[in-house]
Amino acid sequence: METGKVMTMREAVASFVPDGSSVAMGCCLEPLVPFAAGHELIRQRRTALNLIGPISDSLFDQLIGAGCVARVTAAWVGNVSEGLGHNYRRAAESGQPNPLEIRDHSNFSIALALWAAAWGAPYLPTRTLLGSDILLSNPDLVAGDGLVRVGALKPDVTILHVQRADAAGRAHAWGPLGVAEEAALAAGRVILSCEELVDQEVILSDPNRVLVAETKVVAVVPEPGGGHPAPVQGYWRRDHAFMRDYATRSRTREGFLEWLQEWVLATPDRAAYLGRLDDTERLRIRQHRLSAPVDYGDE
Amino acid sequence: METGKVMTMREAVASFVPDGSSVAMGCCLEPLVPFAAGHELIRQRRTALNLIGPISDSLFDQLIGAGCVARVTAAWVGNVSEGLGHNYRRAAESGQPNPLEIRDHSNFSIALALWAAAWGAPYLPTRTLLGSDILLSNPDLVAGDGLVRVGALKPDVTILHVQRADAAGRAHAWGPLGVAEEAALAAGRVILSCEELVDQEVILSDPNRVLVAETKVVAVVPEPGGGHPAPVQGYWRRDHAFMRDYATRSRTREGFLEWLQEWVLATPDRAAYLGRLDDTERLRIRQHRLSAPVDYGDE
Amino acid sequence: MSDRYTPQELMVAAAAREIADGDLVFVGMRLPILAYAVARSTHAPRARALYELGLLRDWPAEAFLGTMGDPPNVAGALWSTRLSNVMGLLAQGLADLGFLGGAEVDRFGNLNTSYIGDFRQPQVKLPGSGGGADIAILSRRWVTLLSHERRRLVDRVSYVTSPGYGDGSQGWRRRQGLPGGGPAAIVTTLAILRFPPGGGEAHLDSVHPGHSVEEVRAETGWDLQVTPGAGETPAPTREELEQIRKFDPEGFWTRPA
Amino acid sequence: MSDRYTPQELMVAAAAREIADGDLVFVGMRLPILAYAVARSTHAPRARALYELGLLRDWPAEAFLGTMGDPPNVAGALWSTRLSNVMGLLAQGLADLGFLGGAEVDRFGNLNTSYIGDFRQPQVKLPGSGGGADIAILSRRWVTLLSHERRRLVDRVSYVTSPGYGDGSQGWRRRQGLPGGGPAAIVTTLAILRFPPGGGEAHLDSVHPGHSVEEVRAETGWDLQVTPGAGETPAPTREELEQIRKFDPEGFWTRPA
Repeated sequence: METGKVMTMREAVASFVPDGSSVAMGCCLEPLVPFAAGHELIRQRRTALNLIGPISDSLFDQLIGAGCVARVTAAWVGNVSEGLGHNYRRAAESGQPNPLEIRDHSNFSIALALWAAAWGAPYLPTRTLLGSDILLSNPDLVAGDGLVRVGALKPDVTILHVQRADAAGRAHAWGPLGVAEEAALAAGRVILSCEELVDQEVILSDPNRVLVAETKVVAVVPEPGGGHPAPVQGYWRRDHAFMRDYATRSRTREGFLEWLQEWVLATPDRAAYLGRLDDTERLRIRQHRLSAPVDYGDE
Repeated sequence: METGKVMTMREAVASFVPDGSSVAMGCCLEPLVPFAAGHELIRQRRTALNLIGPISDSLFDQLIGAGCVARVTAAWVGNVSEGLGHNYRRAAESGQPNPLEIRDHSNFSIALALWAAAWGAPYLPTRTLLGSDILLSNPDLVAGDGLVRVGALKPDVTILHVQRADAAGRAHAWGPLGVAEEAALAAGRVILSCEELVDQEVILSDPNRVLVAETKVVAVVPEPGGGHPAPVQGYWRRDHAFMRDYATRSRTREGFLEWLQEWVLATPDRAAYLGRLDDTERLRIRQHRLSAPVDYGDE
Repeated sequence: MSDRYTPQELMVAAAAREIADGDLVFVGMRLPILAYAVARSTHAPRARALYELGLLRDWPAEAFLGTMGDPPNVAGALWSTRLSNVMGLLAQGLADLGFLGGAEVDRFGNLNTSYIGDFRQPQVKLPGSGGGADIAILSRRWVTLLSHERRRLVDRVSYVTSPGYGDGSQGWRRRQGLPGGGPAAIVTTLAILRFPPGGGEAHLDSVHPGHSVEEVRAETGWDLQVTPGAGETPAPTREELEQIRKFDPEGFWTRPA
Repeated sequence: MSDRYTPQELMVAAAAREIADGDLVFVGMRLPILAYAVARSTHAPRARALYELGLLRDWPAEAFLGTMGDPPNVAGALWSTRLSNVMGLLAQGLADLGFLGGAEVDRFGNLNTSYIGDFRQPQVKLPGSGGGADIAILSRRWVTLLSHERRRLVDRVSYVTSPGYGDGSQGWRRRQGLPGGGPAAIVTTLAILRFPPGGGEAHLDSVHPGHSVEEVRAETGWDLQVTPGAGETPAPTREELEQIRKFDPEGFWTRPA
């Protein structure tokens, strides 16, 4: 069995996400947000990242506040249950801590941009965004002939948190998939973090559920709870209180920096982070709703 | 439980596939070809159909020979294990039994044409087909600026054979999916035939496996063996000998008409067809390879 | 159960009445999810809900949802898929109704959820479109919900994230190539504003109980015209309130802002 | 096991040698599937196979396959997905090698699998491209397998389904915008023809055992040039033949035509 792809988040980020990378995250919108990966990017002081994603809940806001980001290419940046992203505001309104370039998208147009790259096309045409000022604030969108040409977005790296994967980089993810599939197909490389590292027999029992060709995957990080405070179907509820606390504390730059110190910089890894949460058990999903099997029988 | 969509193949074809329809079939390429539906189209003497599909194994050849078809929009028409489609040849070379308009595609371009329709786009751009004479023989393909614009293909009806479905029109299909998903999403309406009609609990236990929004589906036809002689993962092997017999007998127009009388016109429905096969048991898949469950638990 | 209701509960009830039975509804977050839940539980039992992240549902989840991706919204879904598949149905013109919110709406129904001030040097950076622009451009009709404040109902928004009727001229959407029909109504904490068939400028259609035309006009950033025969918005029924409180028992979404 | 082999078995062995270890191979049907099976079982254990209908595999299925969609080719797949996902990898330039067959190939490597004669009034209608045009245009390199007959190796094909080097002029593919590198070789029942780096006209590179340069030239529809130092194609090794016969025990694909 191949195991060369299995590594820690520290190793994965150090090996595959250099400064200046374009990084797609938050691809499933609210669930399965790879917060553990984002925090490791912060700890390793990545700079000049181009973040790509439809809606990342509060993850992009954190990376922006931590000074890792030069450009955001996204449909929405904030805090889904709480509203505004305060670091996003500070960066856009007053360049704090860095000036931020914003390339606005809608959810549909960013999906099309990723599909364009996944299919080796320079752009995909659509009627969405006609009449919207988003056409003014993103040079990747070109209107003409009653259509908008959405330029291809090819992330250097797509980082996904999934429910389970095997050592060869085959992922099973379920629940709403957002733009995860096209973001993985479009990327130069894919980093997976997973709730469970499972035997390949589990994954290969259901090849239709494999999210992307393993040939794209360079790292598999076993990282239970790596999506907290985002929900993970079958594993974790969303931690609304944690999101609210983040929203409150990040209203000021000082408050954010304290939050960052506490939850990211002074916390060496995800296990330590989970240990800081006073009660993870209240978040754990305990009642199973198992899918009916399908039969891949061939003889 | 809704049951209004459950009907016989005779009812489904009579209700939803008028003469002149554009009909996508054979969307999974070699597996899950809806032969039972195709035979019912022949029995109901449909005319002037526009068949859409990448590779339909020998189904399109049969419909062409039966005189149902005015146009074929496809990447490949023949008999996958045997080679040429003799009815296709006769129609294209000498207009027998009808003149046939051919709109050539490649497998990739027909997929893009269906995705264009599924996304409400007039076309999708690609570099495939550059340098190919396919650009000369299909007006739906327009080259310029180093790209090919593949015009949207919106089938009036997409007909899929799947492993299982429920009465509300939710389908579970597995194995390679070809262009089935985009053909279903693009279509005005979808007709499903299925090996098994199952309780909605089975289907809804795994909503990620549902192929297309039920709102597209107008008919669910319980039709075990409806794919024969094509393979159905978990249910049926491919009947190579039957394909060979068809290839041999269809070499002449007379031979084809005898074959058609025997297997389609004088055979009232799929149950009678299966009864004519001297040994269906040799084709049945008996060893199970069940997928590992996933957990949709939410509390 | 108390018959007293918050402005948000009235908005949910009014929004629910915009949903016809059998509609395919593009559901956003917050109040629209509650509106769908109320409609589905009352007069629209055959409605279906699309969620942009990749879900189709019939019955709304009964558990509290902080986001549309919370596990109870996935369990029991009719289809769990990719965002592009759901948006594709919208782009095909198959979504009967969408709901949108926003920081600012203008007299022609244009919504701003992106930038207050010049987008090159914004006074306030808002989260952005999400799926809002897609719904505004592609759905057959849509309804805006927002708090009725003079700073929110403005003459012209500083940035059009989600286009309504543009500059308000006849046929603007058609000329720009927007496939969907445009906004039908603006449901606020004080009133319901509606657009004439074919689009144009929002008019006051009904005032919520306890409020006046003058109050509404004073809180509106343009010279709001009143539809002849405009009356009072019906209060939420007891059944509607029951359903709202079933789906939002702690008033997380419907407590006054 | 007999050491005697059919021309098709030699073709499979020669095709297998075109696969490097670690290659992502776009596998068609018939002989290429066998070539991949042989390569994977011998010198290329880390190769991966893409099948256009939506499959990725490592080990080839051992059961007889009539089509790439037969159940044994799906069971044990590493990924079972949509055609467009697999084609997308090809379009990204990630397929190292593809295999194609055809009714006709010409001196510049163009393949015809569509129409013999004028396509508006064809003498013979062939099945069409399938994924052939996609592989020819988009893969990094590709190899043609076909029976060596004068009517099949023609000066110019009547219809270019799958473009090789077009009119043979320097830079034709680049000027037309074709992303992939083009054909590397033509493996026939008599010989192996190769194209110079950068493309152009196929030259005779090696003749199969038991055949002569003159015979090959006589069965070729253009004035076939011989590469300096052209020799004899190595016969299939015993190991190669063992693998071929393991995957095609009844000679369904490798019996002489």
